[in-house]
Amino acid sequence: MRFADTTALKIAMIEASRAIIAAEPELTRVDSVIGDGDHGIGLIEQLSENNFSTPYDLFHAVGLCLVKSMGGSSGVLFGTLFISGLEEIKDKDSLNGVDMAAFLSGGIQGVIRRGRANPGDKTMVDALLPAESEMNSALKSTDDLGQVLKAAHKGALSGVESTKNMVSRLGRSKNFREQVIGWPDPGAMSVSILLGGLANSLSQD
Amino acid sequence: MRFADTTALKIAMIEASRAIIAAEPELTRVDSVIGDGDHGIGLIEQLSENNFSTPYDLFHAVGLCLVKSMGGSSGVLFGTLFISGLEEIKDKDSLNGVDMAAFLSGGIQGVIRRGRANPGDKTMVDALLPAESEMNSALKSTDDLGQVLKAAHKGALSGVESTKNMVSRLGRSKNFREQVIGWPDPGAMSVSILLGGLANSLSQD
Amino acid sequence: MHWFSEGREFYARKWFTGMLKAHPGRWELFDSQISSATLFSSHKVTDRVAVIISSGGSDGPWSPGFVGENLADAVVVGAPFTAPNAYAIYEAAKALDTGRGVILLYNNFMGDYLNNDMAEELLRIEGHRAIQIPVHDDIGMARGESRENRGGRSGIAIMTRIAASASRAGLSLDEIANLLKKANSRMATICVSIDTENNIVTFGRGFSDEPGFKTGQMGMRETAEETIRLLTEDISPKTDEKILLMVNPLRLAGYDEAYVMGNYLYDSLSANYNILRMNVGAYIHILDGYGFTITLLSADSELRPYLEGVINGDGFSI
Amino acid sequence: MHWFSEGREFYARKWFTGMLKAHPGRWELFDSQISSATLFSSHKVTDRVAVIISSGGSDGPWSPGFVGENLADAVVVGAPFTAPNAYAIYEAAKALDTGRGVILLYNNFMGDYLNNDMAEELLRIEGHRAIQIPVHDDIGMARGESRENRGGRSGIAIMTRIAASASRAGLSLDEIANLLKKANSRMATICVSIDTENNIVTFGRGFSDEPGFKTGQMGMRETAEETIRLLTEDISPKTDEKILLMVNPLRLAGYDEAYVMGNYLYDSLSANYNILRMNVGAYIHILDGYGFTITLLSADSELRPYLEGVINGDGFSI
Ligand SMILES: Nc1ncnc2c1ncn2[C@@H]1O[C@H](COP(=O)(O)OP(=O)(O)O)[C@@H](O)[C@H]1O
Ligand SMILES: Nc1ncnc2c1ncn2[C@@H]1O[C@H](COP(=O)(O)OP(=O)(O)O)[C@@H](O)[C@H]1O
Ligand SMILES: [Mg+2]
Ligand SMILES: [Mg+2]
Ligand SMILES: [Mg+2]
Ligand SMILES: [Mg+2]
Repeated sequence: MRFADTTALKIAMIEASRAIIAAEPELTRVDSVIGDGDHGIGLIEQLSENNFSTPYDLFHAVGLCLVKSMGGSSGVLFGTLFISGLEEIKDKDSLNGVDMAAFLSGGIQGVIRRGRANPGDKTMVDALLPAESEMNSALKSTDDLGQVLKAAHKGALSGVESTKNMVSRLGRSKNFREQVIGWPDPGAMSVSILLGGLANSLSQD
Repeated sequence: MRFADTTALKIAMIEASRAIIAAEPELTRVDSVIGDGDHGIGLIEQLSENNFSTPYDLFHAVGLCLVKSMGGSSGVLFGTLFISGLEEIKDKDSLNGVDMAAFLSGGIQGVIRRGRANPGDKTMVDALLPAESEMNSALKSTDDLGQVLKAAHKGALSGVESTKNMVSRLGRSKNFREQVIGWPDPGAMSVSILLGGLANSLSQD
Repeated sequence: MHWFSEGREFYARKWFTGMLKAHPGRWELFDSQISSATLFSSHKVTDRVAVIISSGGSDGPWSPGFVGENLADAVVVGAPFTAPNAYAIYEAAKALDTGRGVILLYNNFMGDYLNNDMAEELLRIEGHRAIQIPVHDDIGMARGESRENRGGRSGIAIMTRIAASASRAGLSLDEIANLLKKANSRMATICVSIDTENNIVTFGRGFSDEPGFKTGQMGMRETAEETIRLLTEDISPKTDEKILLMVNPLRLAGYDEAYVMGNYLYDSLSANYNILRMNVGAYIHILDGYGFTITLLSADSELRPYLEGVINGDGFSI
Repeated sequence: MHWFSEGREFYARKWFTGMLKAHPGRWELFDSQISSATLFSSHKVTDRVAVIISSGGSDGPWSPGFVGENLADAVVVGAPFTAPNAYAIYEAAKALDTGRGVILLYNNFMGDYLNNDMAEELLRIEGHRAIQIPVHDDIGMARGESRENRGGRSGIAIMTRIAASASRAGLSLDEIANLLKKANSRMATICVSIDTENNIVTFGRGFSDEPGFKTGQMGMRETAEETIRLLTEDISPKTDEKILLMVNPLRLAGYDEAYVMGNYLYDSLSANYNILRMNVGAYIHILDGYGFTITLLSADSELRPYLEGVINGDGFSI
């Protein structure tokens, strides 16, 4: 798909949500070891019950819904991811790869601003930054939405892999430094599942 | 000894106290199993620091000292044992076997009145009543203080033995009915040690 | 469990000395001996009945936290898990009696009974009027025997409140004693302990860890219903009575969990009875695993005036 | 640990509903969602700064017991051990702001910071002034890093009291924030956990059971001395300051033991410093074995007016 309208994006969001819900046992297992086991609960089932007129409205609703329903660290950070880049897609009826990259980059900067995490701190930032740079590389040769999201997903996956050897320096899990080595960061995993779900849905024709 | 003056009685009380203190580890062990492990602590060391003019004064002081210093059940019951029979020895300068028996019987009735224990309830009463009856039997043939106390001690010992097969029906240990079978009652043991100490000291010539 | 590097004998004295440092002017250390210590309220008893509570150490705010303004006038505490001695109770009562008499309130355990009984006798000999009230609310103990044989549990927190309010209302010693006897006969407590791994609930565990009389696998709602059933069966509330419900967490249960449980209990009780109030708090806080002790007092119009309003003590309100 | 047969999601709502039944008229349930619930004081905020506290569930009287007369104006609580969500905090603040602004007070954990930070942003967008104060008193955490990186512990009970008193004294939002920042910089807490079998004492155990930084076999007096040494080393009290000492038992330690320990701590502290007051109580009551969390706040003449007198909350006085 070169670009997607609000309906296609909503379908993609639902698919991504389902992927996260399906991964919940795995996420919970990872989070139980290094955190508190509440990651990934009750994400965005409400989406399907509403209609949205623009991508802006859709993602604004997704962001607020995450902030409203989750608690803990990841709800507010995922909310930030969807809300901080909204300015980039104002007034658009559909998004192509360039728009999506701008939207996600804005969100990633928002997460970093709020969370003050550095690369290597073993957080979702370690999936978000490689996703952003793969996305930017892809943009040099294409503006296809599906291609750009696939690149982002690829970057996120390698980021998740890299978190396995990291030592936590932020949040609750930093207090269990030794114990987290070998495990990926659950927030980074959620990012890769989210981007994978979007890429999957939006690269079909 | 046919009879004893205040000084001899005081020496006997101190000897009996020492016997109880020496038995403390054993008493504590028994009480820990079926009670709370605080039986026999800090009994009557203060005795040696005071002078008494009559047996009445001596035993009155012993009784109050027990009530004042011990807490729990045994302090007040031993106090009662020494206080309730005091009327019987008022105005006496020395005690023979008859006097001692009257004094102890008064005390035993006091313990039963306050504690409302029945024979067979696995309490000190099960040592006190056989002590009283052996004492009364002995009085038929002698008024020797030492002989009477030896009889009381003998009765108490058989009473202690009988408590081993009893089930507690009073106090904390009644709530551990099964667990107390096979163990003697610590209060009964204290009675027998006390009487043994007195008999020992007061049967020398 | 007790970490007393310097021995248990002076435990109550150290405890009370700490209390005085935390709340200067609130209490006075009246006396302390090897095996017990006595704390007075700094609010003096003037022309009313004095209320003295006593217990073995280590119970939670009850007992010494229940001494003070609008609460008891003195407490006598023994060494850990040991009744305080009769002489200390006697001396406290002698010092506080204004001529209107003294209530001796305690949980019905053998050592506490024996010592309060002797204190009452020593006082009588010297012309003081004292009436002892042994509280026997624990329906887990002495099952099948008469009510008077049961042990006391957390209901004594409510009894203390009633005694203190009645004394301040100017009631005579006999009137207060009758009021307390009535409350005693209309009150029941049960310990509900919970194995949270397996949702196994045990009803009736004793104060000294005696086994309960009923066990089952159940959730909170069912547990609440069974608790209310057992307690109301014991006191058979009359239609003109209103029930005070008290929820007291055991040490491993928290403030939050006590209220969550309280919520279920309240609903279950209000389905069939009139509720006067629900008190939730760690009033008696014996080390006792995970669970709650739950008390009902069925209060008629005579008792209710002495249960009005909230009294703040040290670490609780009741 | 938690015995919630009906799920953790609605936990805070059930908890608060129980609280409302126990104390009718004292609080109002403002809002409750899947992952959090909000309780308001029924004492309305009138022309003064509003104080909102927030936390993951299951802390003890702090947090919701600290809402009420002369205490915080609202609390937002998340699911057990999970920070409440930003939106709930934002909504509570919006409802309570009288135009004088809002203090958002919380213990410095990542989830609590992130959510309060976003709430502050959402409020700013709509023209409400809010200042967040993350409390970071736990000297056991983030050792060697800057003070601001540490977690919060029981000191937040004192901070809540200061904020509430300062608001009622009419101070502006900025004045209160500055006061709280000063208190934050003059406060230190340590967890002292004790293996009572072997008298082994561990200093600095974390809120989520992170290992301590120092261990040794010692008795109460020595433990008290070491505790005071570690805490005063952190805050270096100045000669014109007076120290508030707070002793908070962990769940397996009792009322009595907290005062016995308090007695030793008081003596050890008063040997070299001026003591303002000692508070002993189960303010924050996380399930945490046997031991205490002990807090010192070195208060200068600017802070002291907001620490005067005793405030009664639900299950504590401070
Ligand atoms: N400051 C931060 N910046 C970026 N990501 C963070 C930060 N703190 C936590 N995270 C992410 O949040 C995830 C934990 O989410 P969650 O389980 O909801 O939090 P909590 O530990 O508060 O319960 C971590 O795996 C990490 O990826
Ligand atoms: N009602 C009673 N009548 C007679 N003796 C009793 C009674 N209750 C307890 N005792 C005696 O007291 C002893 C326990 O004493 P102690 O350990 O001081 O009491 P407690 O169990 O209160 O700590 C028992 O072994 C028993 O002999
Ligand atoms: Mg987590
Ligand atoms: Mg979380
Ligand atoms: Mg005993
Ligand atoms: Mg005892």
